[in-house]
Amino acid sequence: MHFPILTYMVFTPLVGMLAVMVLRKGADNAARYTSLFFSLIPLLLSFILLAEFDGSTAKMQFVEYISWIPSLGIHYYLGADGISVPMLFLTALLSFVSIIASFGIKIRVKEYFAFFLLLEFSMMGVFAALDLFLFYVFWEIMLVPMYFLIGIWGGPRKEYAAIKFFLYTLLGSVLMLVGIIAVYFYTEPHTLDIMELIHRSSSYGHTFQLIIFAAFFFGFAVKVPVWPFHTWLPDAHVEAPTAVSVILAGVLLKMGIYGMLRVSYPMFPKAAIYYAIPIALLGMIAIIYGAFVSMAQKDLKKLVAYSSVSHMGYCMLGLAALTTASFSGVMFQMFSHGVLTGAMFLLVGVIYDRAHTREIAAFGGIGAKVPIYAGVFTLFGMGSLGLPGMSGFVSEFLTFVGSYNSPYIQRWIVIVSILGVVLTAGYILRMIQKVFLGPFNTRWENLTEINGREIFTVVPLGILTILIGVYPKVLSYFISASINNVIKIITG
Amino acid sequence: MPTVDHYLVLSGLLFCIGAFGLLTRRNAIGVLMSIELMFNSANINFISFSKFLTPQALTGQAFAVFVITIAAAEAAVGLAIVVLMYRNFDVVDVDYIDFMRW
Amino acid sequence: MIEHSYIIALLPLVSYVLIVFFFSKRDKVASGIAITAVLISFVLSVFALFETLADKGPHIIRFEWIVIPGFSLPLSIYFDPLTSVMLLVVTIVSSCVHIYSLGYMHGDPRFPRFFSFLSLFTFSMLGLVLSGSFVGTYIFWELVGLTSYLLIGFWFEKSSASNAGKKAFITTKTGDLGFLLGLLVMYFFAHTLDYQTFYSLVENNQISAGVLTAIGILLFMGAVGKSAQFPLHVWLPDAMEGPTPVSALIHAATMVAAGVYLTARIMSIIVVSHTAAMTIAYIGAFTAFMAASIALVQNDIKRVLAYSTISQLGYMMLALGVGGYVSGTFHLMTHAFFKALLFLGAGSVIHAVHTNDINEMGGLQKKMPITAITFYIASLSISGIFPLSGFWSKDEIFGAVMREGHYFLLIVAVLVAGMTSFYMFRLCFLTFTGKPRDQHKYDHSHESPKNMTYPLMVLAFLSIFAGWVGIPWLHKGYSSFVFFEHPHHESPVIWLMIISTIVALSGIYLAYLMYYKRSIDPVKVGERFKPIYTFLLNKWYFDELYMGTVIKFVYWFMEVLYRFDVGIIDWFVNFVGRFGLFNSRLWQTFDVYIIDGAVNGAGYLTRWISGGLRKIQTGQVQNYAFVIFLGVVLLILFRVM
Amino acid sequence: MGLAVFYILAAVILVSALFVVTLRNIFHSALMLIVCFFGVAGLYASLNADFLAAVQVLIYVGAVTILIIFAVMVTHQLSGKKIRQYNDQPVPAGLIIISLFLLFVVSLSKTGFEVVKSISSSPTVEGIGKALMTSYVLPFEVVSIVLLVALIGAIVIARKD
Repeated sequence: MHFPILTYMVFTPLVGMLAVMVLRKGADNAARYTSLFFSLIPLLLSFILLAEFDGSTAKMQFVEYISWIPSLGIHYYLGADGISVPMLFLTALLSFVSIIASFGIKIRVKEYFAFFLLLEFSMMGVFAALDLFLFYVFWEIMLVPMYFLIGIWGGPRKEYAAIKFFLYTLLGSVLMLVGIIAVYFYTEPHTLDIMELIHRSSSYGHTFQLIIFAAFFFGFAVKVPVWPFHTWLPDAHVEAPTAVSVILAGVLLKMGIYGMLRVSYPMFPKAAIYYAIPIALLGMIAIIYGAFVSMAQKDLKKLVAYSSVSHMGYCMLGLAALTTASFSGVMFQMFSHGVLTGAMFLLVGVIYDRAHTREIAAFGGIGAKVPIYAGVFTLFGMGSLGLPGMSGFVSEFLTFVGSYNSPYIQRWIVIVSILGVVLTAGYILRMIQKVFLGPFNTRWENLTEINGREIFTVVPLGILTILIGVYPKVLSYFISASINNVIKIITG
Repeated sequence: MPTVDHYLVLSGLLFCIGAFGLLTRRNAIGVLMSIELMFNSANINFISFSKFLTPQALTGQAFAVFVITIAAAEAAVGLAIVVLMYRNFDVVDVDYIDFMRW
Repeated sequence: MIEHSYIIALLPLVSYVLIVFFFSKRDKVASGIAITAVLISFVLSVFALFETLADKGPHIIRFEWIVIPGFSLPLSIYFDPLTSVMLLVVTIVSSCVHIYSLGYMHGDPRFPRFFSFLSLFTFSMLGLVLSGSFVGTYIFWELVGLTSYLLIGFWFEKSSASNAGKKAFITTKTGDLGFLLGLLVMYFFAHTLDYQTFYSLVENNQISAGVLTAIGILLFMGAVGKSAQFPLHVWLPDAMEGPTPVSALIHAATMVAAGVYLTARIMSIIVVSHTAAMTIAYIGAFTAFMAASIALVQNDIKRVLAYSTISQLGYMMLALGVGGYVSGTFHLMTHAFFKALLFLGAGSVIHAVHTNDINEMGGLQKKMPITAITFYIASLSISGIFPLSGFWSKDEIFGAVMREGHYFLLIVAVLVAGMTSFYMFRLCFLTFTGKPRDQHKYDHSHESPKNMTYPLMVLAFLSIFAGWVGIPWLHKGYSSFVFFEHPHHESPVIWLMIISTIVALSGIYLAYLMYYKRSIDPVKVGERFKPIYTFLLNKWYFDELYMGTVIKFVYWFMEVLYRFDVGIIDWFVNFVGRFGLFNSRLWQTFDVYIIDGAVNGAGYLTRWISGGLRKIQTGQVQNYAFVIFLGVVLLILFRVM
Repeated sequence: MGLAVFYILAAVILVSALFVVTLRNIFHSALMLIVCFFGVAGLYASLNADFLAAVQVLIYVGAVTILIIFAVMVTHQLSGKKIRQYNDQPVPAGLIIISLFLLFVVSLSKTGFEVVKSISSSPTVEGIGKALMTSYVLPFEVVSIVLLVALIGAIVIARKD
């Protein structure tokens, strides 16, 4: 029996949560550093994971397979392949960074960090679970801390946003649950082992695939969010505290895509091909629509939130295309969007902490006052608009090349989607110009420069995005075998 | 040797005695004791079925374990309620506690 | 050197990193590092040029970049004579501009940042030139776009500057859509984005002509954006908001020429596809004419030069479109030198008088002789006067157009040549001769410091002599060094040279009459042709057109979609949420008004009965238990009987 | 032999059970409950359920009854002779119970059980343990949670504060 690294990664935050909870009341700093410590461990473990991972095979690695509820055929089954390893790393990294960024939380500190660690626990679990039951359990656990994190520490309309988020995602996951149950009873002998279910996918009937794929798709689509299920996202983002926005955009949105890559696509290959065009159309609409709507935003955070809708559109387009290149594009986009948008939210949080407003029109010319901040912001803005040399470019390029070469979708969809590149440039540059450039607004005479701790939170993200942009092999090493395997399963 | 019917009649009798106590005792503790008797009769059923019908599987015995556990839990909570009731009303008579009517 | 030619590009990158992370507050050190880096790059480029002279190549070095199963995208270096010429041009102009900036940007609070951006630009531009695959070209293409954006908006406190930066970025990005799409089409049909692999596929006729036309026109769209060709030329005049050295380096000599460079790199397509070739040629010719006509009436010294740049780039496109690979790239090189010189000279003037408006200048040649002389040299060169370099390259273009038999294009080209010499000398005369029109500014003007005039002199030297490498009678000249497919040596057309010289001279003479001797009053001419004059002064109303259509549409559409998002989609979501609530209220209403109302009598009856029945609810737990057992007995009874 | 043991045990169980429900002194009832539990334990032992017999003694006799006796003591009703020990429904309850028992017997006589020849008389501890940890692990976990909750609940309810 090897060292159960995944179990440690998943459960350390839970232990951390208990540790934070038993601290005495008012021990705010202790809570901060305890949670920092307990989020550092999974990060360190994730480095081991990356180092030990063998990128040449599509097999599940670090597998832990223990019978859990044998009467229902449920196992405690963890494992990681090229699709989940980058996500585990991203989760560990963003959680760590977000915890640092949360040091400014002043009210109910202990509870905040306890919830945060619970959130990390559930996210890790989702990415490591290979049993549908386990997957679903983690998936649902995650809603709880998120609900409270938004509902307690959020902005002025936090209750509305929290409830909307909770109910909307719950609605999605109920359909997913229906799908899980249907799959369970359809297979003989009944099983919920994802690998086993994928293995048997060829025996599923056509109609069954179409219906159940749709159920799963809806469940995941709400989380992604795919247009037109996206309206919870701007509200949740705007009301959530900075660090929660980071996690929301960086990790939670990826779960939807991850779920499709891990569960619905390989499990229902016929449906994946059947639905390729509608999904690609949804992706296209999201790209264009999200970009236009971002452009109309007057609130910085809302702008970034809608830009996520647009960026996730690329993922949907790539998924629909069903080629290795486009799927790799999706993986790159997931990772890159997590890093870039995470950093964007951190930076918006930085300015909000100082200015107590996020209204774009309220700023102007502050680039002269806070040059480092402006430089860092511009860097991530450029990454977000897909500047070559940063990860966003690689992902967009792969997605486009892959989708254009796909036999499953029509090319005009890709051509229209490409328009998104210019629109993205449009809203990012407009934002940068209105906030940082132009005549200096004297109202911000006392604005202070970004501090060391805040720089520290975005530096790893900046390094990652440039590293991947310049040398994509650091990521493609992990994903290529697994992606290839998934494509083989789907297209036969 | 006694047959399964012997045991079932015995457990039926025990159950009825317990049920009678449940329906008639005024003292709350007495009621609880009656319930324990009924649990025991159920257990006798389980175990005799286990012995006579499925001697290999031990299913009945396993369930008897659960029943005992539940019974213990019930006793704990029930007696706690009795103690609380006594503390609040100075009586332990169940027919005194009839506040939950229309 | 060639096998390590990436060092040429990486040196400025190193300089950028050093300045940004370590010397962002140290003026002297920052500029020192940047200049050293670009000078070393220049020296290495010279070595590389000699190696290319010995062995033309092309030398190809490939690097793995994206590798996934079924899809691999290597980056590469493609080193042929054109590359080495471009390297040399970029490093020379860049070095001159770096040194010039020492004086021009002196005292600017963001001095180190300026040099860091220049370094970054030089890196990207060199990368673009070295890149041996279309995807690599695209990458650096975008990077130069970024640095252009950063440098145009360098004085971002001015709204006009930050607006211009944004406009430049988005306009060129629109062209890049075509580029990107072209790459996708290319990959779809050729399964490669590598120059050499693609060329060999084209040569072996493995790609159909229709596809090549599509690829060619799409890639040319990128070039249209970057080289400011019609209809995406509107950004370049606005880009003059940037510091003048930037205008010289990026928006005159190098980056805008990248589009021409890219078009030259797809020469193999142009040769095959007549449609693509003609599209390029006509767009080039039209742009040349349009921009020249606008330049005739502009009053901002930098804007005149900007339109002149657009016009000259149109020339190059025209040359490439008619298959003049040598002439297009040759003009690219000579233009880089004299246009950089013109801009730097203009910068020197602006530095002295602190205005861009030529109506406020005049008579400056007494105050700043070096600037004036070099400016005259450059003007003569761009006008195509024998024997300056512009003459040779322009003549090559005319020759190429004529040989292919495009006489209409030839007439346009010659006409534009006349217009060019007219507006250039209009500029010269208004700036440097006559009486000072603003005495105050004139009094305060002075010759620029040495670190600004030396680069002028270097470039003036090149403006005169650089063209000599392409003298048609020279057998080992430019055309046998840089060529497409096989070196061909065209015999010079003497009569064409004579005509073009006459046209250029008559342009100069007209300018002389109008702006030096004042024997023709320009104001009266303007009055006479008022509609045309206004039309030209307003730059053919392109900005207004785009503002009124595309931009307006985008703004309108984004508002519509946002309203749709909030008003329809989100409303629907909330509607579903409230539907549950509403439902319960509905049933409540139903209960209260319908059921209760209709059955009120029954209600009283019910109340009367329940009055009796409620006695059953004794509150005695054991009563309830009794009823339960009764139920159990009845159930079993029912089952047993 | 087996039958004799059974009857003795049955008599002990039933008589003590009757005392439990009829004795006026609740403390005496509790004592009779102990006797009854011992009888049941003996019955288990005779039914090859050695582990359960032990559990019966430990939990019921050792824990539950003691708990009950504590409760009796706490509630100060040791000498409850003066107080009426039955509510006002013993007669209908008796009738119901008797008819219930009759129905038991009737339905029992109508049911035929497929009795299997019992073979094993080995200790059952191992078998039960395995069953609990494999087939019944979910109910087992649930029950443990229930027990925990009951424990905490009992404390919370009975705690003075």
